[in-house]
Amino acid sequence: MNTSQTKDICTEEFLINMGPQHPSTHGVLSLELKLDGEMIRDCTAHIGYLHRSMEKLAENRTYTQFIPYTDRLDYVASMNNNMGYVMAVEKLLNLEISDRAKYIRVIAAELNRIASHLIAIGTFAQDLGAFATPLFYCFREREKIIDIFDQICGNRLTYNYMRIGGVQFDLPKGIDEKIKKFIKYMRSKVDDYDWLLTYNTIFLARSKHIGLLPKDLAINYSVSGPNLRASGVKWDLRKDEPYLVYEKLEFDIPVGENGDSWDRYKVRLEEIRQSLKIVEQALGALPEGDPTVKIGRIHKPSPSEIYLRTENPRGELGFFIISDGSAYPYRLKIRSPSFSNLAVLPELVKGLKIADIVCILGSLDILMGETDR
Amino acid sequence: MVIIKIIKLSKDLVIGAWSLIKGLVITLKNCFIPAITLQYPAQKQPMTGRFRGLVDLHPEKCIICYQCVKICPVACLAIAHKQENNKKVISEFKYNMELCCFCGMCQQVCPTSAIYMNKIYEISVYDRDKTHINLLNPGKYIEWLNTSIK
Amino acid sequence: MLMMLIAGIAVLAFISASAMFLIWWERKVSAHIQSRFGPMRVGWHGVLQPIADAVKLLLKEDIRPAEADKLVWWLAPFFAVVPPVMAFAAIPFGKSLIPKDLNVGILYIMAISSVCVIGIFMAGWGSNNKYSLLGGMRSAAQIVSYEIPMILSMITVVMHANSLSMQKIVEAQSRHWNILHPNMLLAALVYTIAATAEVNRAPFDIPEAESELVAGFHTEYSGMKFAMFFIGEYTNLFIIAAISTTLFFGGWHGPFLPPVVWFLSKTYLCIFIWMWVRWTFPRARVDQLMAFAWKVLTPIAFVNLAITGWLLLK
Amino acid sequence: MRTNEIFMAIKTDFPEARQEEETGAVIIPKESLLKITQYLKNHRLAFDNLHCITAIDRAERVELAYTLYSISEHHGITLKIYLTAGEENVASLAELWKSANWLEREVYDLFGVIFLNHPDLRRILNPYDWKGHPLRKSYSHPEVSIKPRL
Repeated sequence: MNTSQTKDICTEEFLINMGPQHPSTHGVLSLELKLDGEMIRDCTAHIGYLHRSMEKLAENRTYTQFIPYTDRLDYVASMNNNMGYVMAVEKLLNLEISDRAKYIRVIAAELNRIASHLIAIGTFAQDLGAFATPLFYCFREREKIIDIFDQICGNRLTYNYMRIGGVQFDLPKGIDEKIKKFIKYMRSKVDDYDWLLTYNTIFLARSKHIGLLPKDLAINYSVSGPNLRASGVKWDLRKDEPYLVYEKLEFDIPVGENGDSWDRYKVRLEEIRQSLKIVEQALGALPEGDPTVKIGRIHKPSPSEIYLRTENPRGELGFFIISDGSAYPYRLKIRSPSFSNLAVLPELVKGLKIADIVCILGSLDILMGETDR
Repeated sequence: MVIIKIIKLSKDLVIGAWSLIKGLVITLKNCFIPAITLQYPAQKQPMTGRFRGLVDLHPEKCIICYQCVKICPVACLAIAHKQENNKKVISEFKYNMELCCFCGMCQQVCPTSAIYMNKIYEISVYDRDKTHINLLNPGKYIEWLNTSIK
Repeated sequence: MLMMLIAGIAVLAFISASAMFLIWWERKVSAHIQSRFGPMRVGWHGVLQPIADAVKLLLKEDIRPAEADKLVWWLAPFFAVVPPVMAFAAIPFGKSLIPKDLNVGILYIMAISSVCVIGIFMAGWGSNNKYSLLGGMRSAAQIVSYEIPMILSMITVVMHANSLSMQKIVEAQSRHWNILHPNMLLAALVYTIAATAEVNRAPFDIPEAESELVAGFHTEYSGMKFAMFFIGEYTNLFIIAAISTTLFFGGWHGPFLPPVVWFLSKTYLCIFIWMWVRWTFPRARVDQLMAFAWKVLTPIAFVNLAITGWLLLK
Repeated sequence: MRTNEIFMAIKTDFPEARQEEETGAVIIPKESLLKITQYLKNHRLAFDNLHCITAIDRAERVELAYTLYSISEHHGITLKIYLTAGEENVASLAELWKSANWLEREVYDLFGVIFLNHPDLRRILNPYDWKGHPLRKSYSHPEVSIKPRL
């Protein structure tokens, strides 16, 4: 609409405040939208509502005492956070852990990845308007994983299961039958989602070619995880910088074509299938041994610095730990994937409609606990 | 040229309609699968063996080694002891339920497993000083019903 | 005169009863689709839940936004409830069970039910809230542009029964229902899609899109005014289901059950299909919705109209 | 390519780069940051991903650690800059890597390091009118939290 025609029409952009209390901002995120009718002209994000300054807390906690805090970072995938932090501290202490502990950690992390992706898919469908039905299906499946974790470590959301050098408990007796039953159940359910959502025309119309994230822009914004793979970059830490026992397990990395919201959803759906495969193999190859470890001893690492990143369901979670020989870390920097994934949002949204910003936000799968730390 | 557009449009319409019907089939299928939600106050799920509820204590087992107080990340445990004819006796064991993050570190670090986490999860209070609990008195958790599976 | 009074009271009683039943039924259908139980506590299987809701909404405080446009905001719920209730006057429940057999029955119903878009737009404008303004404008655009395919698909039926009166349309289907003709089937499809948009039900519920506009046009309403929008929506749903049964599924015709039972069962079957659709599909975006109405539905409706005309004149 | 091979490649073009002993990070003076990062990004080393910026508040200086990764070449490096206590300002890398925009705002917010010609250097995690920089060792948190003026 070039300006010559609109001389007489006095259109005025109005500012709308989407958040921090809004049904589809996935937590406490405030987006300031400058709207021209339905078209978004400009969007600025205000974060920090959930800032608990974890890094300052870490400087007054010993290495073992900080483990429950990592649950509260990405509270939907707290097993992966525990694993990321605990592996960083083990690298600092260059501590070797038993094989069985490695396999248990892989099983727990992959199951938690499935639970986290289920929430991402359920809330994405809810944001697109499929009110509550896909969300309840995803929560019904996630409930089965939560029961398994409840038996393994005693808590349903903030597990605090991993320790420096191993895990808290060994797997209970009948748990592998339960996991096998869950894997068979979950495979049929994921095919249901394909029928219900993936190729549904309204769903396609709403999410195809919306929020196109080109490959170089994604890398430039250091977006990571399923959002990066959906843009066509084949980069997954479990394959490219293998840790724990991932190089022994055989699985492939789903990659999207043109990085739109539908591709991000599809990559997450495929990753659930891959994680099921990983859990199955890891369960089969579970060695004997004692993965548990005592926590009475206070670890005092020699003064040094390490940076370690692991593949979180939302992206690459990095821990930069600087120790000065005392029992407390001198500085602990948490590199959170949602922080960089959210930075892309204002760029993707220019010129789209309100319904699209909700769709892109849902597909980026942001989690404010992790963004604000 | 227009005919190709019409054919393409009608093909899209048919594929679209077919995908919508597939979605409907799923919801209808789920309509006949029995519901799995619990009617909460009437039906309660028993907590598993390792569930971490409120912190509880066997006073006789405690050897006053202060391990649990040292390990607690939020410092919600506090012990005071006195020397009585060459034996240490606990005079006070305070537990601040409000700060507790139910991480289970105290339960794991205790050498004689004197301190453990019971199965109470329905915890609500009307005033804050109800959350400061003295672990020594046996009747501390009467008002919250115990849902342990044993 | 007395007869008219009794008929009026009977219709009003039926409307409130059916609205209550529909609210309860929608919650049970959506619950079982999502593998949960739905209301179970108030009465057997939550049967008294709608009454509990009504009492709750009655007792709720009726908050009016400070800078609201007082009169417009106050009037909006009436415009949302009164048209569907008035449209009941021409619905044929049975052979002689029709409040007033107008000879312009279908035209009257369509004219009345297009008034409620003004109510929604007034609600959107009156609440002085950006979200509801957006919701109001969206609903105005949507309902107006979906009326055209809806009316065109109705005209095909009226051409068959060559009368606007609802009773005559039903009598024209005495031998076999309208849906059996191929062109009528296409008209029925176009009608169902357009009717869902007319009543703002998913996948076209963009005026009160929960995930984008918080609650769309009825964001600023609480208490009894919100209940009026709620009842208006369900009565409107009953109206479009009743029209679809009279036009396409042979009204109260049926082998041996009394006509009223046939009419109500067919209507409630149509309502089940709308509920089933609501809880399955995501929401269409505003511009896709408009494009679909103008570029797909209306041409199909016109082509169908031409075919029907050619068939009749052959 | 291990870190010392990368360091050798940098050393040849920029003699002033030094290597820290145990961590293998490349220490560069503040002035040549823009030149080196330009070189790292466009050279065959292809560092296209500024992963994270960590600020460390040592007693006598503030260290900035830029963790850079290259997705195509599968290698990474940590660039370090020592900012003496007085003037903590350094050139902003927002033009080279867009991820630097928010990362630098966070370092400014928590440490007070000023990034020259940064697109919009505001606080990101704390309220915009917060006094002081919380992660500094010398930071004492305010006794009374400031009520937002409505």
